[in-house]
Amino acid sequence: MLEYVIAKYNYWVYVILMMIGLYAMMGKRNLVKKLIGMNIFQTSIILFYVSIGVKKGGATVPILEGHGHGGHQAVDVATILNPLPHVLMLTAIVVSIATTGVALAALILIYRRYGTLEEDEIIAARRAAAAPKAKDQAS
Amino acid sequence: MTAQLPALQIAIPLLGAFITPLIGWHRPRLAGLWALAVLAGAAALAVALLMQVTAHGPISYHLGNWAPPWGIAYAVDHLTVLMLLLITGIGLMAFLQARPAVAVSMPGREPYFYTLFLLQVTGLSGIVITGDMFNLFVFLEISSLSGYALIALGEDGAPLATFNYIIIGTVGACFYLLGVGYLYIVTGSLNMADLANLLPALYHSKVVLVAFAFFTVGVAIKMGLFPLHTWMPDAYTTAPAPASALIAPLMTKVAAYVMIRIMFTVFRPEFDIGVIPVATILGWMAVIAILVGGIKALAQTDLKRMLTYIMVAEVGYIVMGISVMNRPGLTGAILHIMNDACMVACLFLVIGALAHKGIPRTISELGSLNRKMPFTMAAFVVAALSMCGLPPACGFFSKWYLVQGTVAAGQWVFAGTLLVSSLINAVLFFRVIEKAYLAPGGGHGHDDQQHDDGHGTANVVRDEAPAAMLAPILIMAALILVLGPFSGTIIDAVISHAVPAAF
Amino acid sequence: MKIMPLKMVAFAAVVLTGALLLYGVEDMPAWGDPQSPANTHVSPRYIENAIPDTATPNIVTAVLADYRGYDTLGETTVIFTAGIACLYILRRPRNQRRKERD
Amino acid sequence: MTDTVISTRPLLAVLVSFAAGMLILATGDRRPNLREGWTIAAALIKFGLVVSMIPTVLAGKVITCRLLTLLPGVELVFRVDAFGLLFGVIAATLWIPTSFYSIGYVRTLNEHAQSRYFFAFALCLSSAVGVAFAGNLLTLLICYEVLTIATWPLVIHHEDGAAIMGGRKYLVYTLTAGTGLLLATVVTYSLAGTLDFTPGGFLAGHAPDGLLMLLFVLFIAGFGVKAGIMPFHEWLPTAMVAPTPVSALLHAVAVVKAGVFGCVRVLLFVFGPNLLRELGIWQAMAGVAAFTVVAAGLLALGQDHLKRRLAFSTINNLALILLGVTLLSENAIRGGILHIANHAFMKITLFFCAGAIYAKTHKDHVSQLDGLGRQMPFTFAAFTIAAMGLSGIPPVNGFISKWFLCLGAVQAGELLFLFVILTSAMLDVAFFFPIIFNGFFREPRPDVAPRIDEAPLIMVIPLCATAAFSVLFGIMPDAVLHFFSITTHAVQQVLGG
Repeated sequence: MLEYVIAKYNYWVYVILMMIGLYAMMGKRNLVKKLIGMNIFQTSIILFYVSIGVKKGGATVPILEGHGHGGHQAVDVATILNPLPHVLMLTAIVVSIATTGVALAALILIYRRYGTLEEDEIIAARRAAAAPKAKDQAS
Repeated sequence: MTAQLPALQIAIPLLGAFITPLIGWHRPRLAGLWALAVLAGAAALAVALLMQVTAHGPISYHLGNWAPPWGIAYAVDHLTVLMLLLITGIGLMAFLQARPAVAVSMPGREPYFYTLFLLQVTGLSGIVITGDMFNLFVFLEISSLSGYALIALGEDGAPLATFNYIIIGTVGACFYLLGVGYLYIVTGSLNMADLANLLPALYHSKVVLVAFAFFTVGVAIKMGLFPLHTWMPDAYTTAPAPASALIAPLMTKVAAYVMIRIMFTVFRPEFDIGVIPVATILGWMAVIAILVGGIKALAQTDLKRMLTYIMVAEVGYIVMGISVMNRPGLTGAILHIMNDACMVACLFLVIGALAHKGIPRTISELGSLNRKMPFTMAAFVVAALSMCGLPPACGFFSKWYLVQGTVAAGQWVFAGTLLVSSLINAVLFFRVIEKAYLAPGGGHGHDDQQHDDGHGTANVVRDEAPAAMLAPILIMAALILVLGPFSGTIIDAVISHAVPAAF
Repeated sequence: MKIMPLKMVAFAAVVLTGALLLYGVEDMPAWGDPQSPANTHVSPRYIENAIPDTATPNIVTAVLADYRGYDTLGETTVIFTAGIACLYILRRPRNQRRKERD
Repeated sequence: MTDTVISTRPLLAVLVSFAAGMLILATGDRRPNLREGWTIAAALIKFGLVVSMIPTVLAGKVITCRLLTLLPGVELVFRVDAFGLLFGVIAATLWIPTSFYSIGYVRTLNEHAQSRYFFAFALCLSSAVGVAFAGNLLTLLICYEVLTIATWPLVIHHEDGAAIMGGRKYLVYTLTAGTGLLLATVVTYSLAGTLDFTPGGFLAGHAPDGLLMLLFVLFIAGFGVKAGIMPFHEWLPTAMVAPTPVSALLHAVAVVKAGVFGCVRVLLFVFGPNLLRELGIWQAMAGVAAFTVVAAGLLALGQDHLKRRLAFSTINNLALILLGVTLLSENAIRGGILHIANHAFMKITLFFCAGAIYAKTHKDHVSQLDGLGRQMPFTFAAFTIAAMGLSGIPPVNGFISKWFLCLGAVQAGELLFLFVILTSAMLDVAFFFPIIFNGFFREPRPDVAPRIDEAPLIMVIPLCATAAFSVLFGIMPDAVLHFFSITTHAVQQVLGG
């Protein structure tokens, strides 16, 4: 069992990180904490992808030094890390930042309107605002 | 030129979106016209693409001329063009109504609204047109982000609903991304067609099973399948009317499209049936979704919120059609994607017209609305009857295929659920129609005096929405009536090619 | 009172998700295996042909900007979307700003 | 086997009233004369179109109009055979007097929302003729559901509490039934792969007996709701809150007959007599119909509200038609089909009379009619003729169909059902004659005018006309509209095919 965990510990790490993030998103009542959870969650996926690209046995970063000047020779694939997950994650990082940005904008909007970022307080405030209106309609 | 149609289909709304704020900073009015022209162009392109695909078969378009699986490819087949037509067409209709509405309801923000609107259309089009799993994620995020923003500036409660939608929507998108990663680990490929060739050998790998599970959950979140629908009623109800008329009909349908793509293009039906009983699970989830959606809708007093719960049920319809795994069922599901998009669009456009006129959405306050807005209400009735599955509106035909699919699969409970649900819809909509069409208070009967014209409601003046807002409503209503009788033709020409040959 | 069950549900869901993901891990190739499908199916072509195809020594750049350049266009669009979204959400129309100042 | 004539006439016959409906809406309340002009023009054109098809059909041909493919192997198709034509002719013919009568009625009572009223009326006629000419089950189902919806605005026309409740009840019954029909049709399609009506049925051998019986129950329940078969009859008396011309044309002719028509189509053209005999299910069906005949007759006795009494009489007669068709002998089927036509003429007369009385005096209960026959002799004379006919007294047309029904019962060797038919005739006498007696022989109430003071002519003439036709068809069953020949053709098709 332990061997099995160690052989693939990268996956275990990402899963645990992801669980932390997911728990924060679902279990926390503070909206900023939820957002932080979301970021942890996204980061864990990025780590997962990047770890796919690893090649053991001396592979190095996917930059071909000394190959750039016109003539080229064959490259040994085993010496270069898999570049594709890196590319994908560059995009995913940007997506994650963009999402965070929009979420923060929404949070600012919420704060402007309710003066708090605790979900319970916001719900209570909304309920309090709705109650007198309902009473007006009833009468 | 025709060879570049697939690229233009995305490029035009995308570049249009980039340019819109530039125009808008100087001339907000002009930005609206510009965005309208862009959308019209996109819709025209979709029509052209439809004609090309029906004439010459599916197109594989290699971006940058890199052959897949190394580069990104568009896979434009019959299902794709149908969705593109739906997205651009409904986008155009929603925009026709949104332009005058936004000018009134959010002055100073119109160019941004237009930009986000175009980005939303771009994102959705990108999702359906791409043949690459990761590229799909990117466009999913474009459409999601623009969707979050469009919803955020709604009525009271919208920001919180938006934030919750962002959180849960991100979970959905990330689950999808995880699925892509898991498939990549065991296949090394991101291209759908390539994956479809590589996967059958791996169908019993646990990685593939988990990937499939995460795809399904992620997509189910985006399409609002019960019990992952919780974000949907809040988000769509509180969204500003012009935005909800775009997002509500399309987002869930595009997610349903993604589900069909994954289940029938990336994976094969053998996997969906043989390896894990996903069909059965989805079918029963659909049953619950349909019933819970209907019952929750019965409990609503707010017309728009009622519609969102009906949408939860309608998503159940589509998933049920997918889950029975036979030709009529899947035909019904695809047909219902199209029909339901039109119906929901029509209903939300009606809501938009009501909102523009400042009419409260509470059902009990809709009395005599038919006198005030006769055309809008006529369109509402058409869409409502279609929702109840009454012919000759298009809803009847998709219901027919869905029922036929469930019967062919021997799933009598599913068939019963569909039928009960259409009765629930009838109760829901006739409640509204009764309220809107009958004199408030009733009891006028035969008092001979006040019958000259108004029948006791003479004080209600006609106050119809402006023509620019009314036109898309009426077009959608007419479409609902036309699509029905022509569904046989549509299925022959388009949908039958989208169903896997194995069925 | 009300918070406890929510946290329990969240915890259960999280554990379930984690367990499912780890269930899949079992069949995955070992970490860093150069012979794993991910490292042998598509990516070798990038490594081998980046220079002849694109004349770019940085393979990541080659893939990002050329082979999968379309993804990057999408990525840029995401940023643009987020920017417009923030402008749209946070911008206060002039008259409203004036009102708040008063 | 039968020659087919391709023609757009069936389609035009369906569309003409739909077009009129649109024109009515476009014209609106502002120009009532023009609006009513559309109704009458459409009624006349429709009549001409439908009648023009009689010679072709009597020559043994079938008129077909194919439109669109709805499902693989199923088209939207209008196909006029003898049986369909019979219903089409009835609906189209009776629309003419009803149009005139309606105009008189709504103007006398100064009803509200007249445009909506005439629009829905035209739409109903469109779909009723669509039901008649439908060439397969799906087309029938589509027209049938349109008919359901188009009738609703008419039922709730008064918009008071009773009307809304009546409308709700109507919708609950008919929409549920429609759902059942949809399921039955889907299952039929899945089993047989076709839905085209075939004389003698097409379903035999496509499914095990148990499933076929289940299907039969679904179909009969589905169509039976509109046909008022017990226990699904409850909506019909409630729907009598509608204005009287609506009750007249729709609840005596178009809508309920569409239900009966659907039942007969299913019995004879989907299942077919042979399959019904094999399954033995016809006996159960006949039993239900016979029960409805007697029970509706008895219930009618207890109704004081005139239109409700007529409604129960309608239920009684509809069940009689179904009883005849279910007995499956040649004469019984002929009697049943002929009764569709005959009952329509008689019942519409009765409703016209009830409406004329109401429009003139605002009386709608049997007990209020004392001596009214002296004030409205023409109305009451017409009422008497129609009531005689329904009771099976010659020389009114009801006698002919009842005669064949009795013959058919004997032919089928079912003396019990013969007894039921005779009992029903006696019940008819029992619940109609008190009305006639009250009208003519009781001491007039103080508010009855001593001189002749009828409803407007535009109402009286139609009701006299339909009464006169009832007598004419009693003496010469094949006169003018050739109901008898058409019926004979239909029977031959079903039993010979």
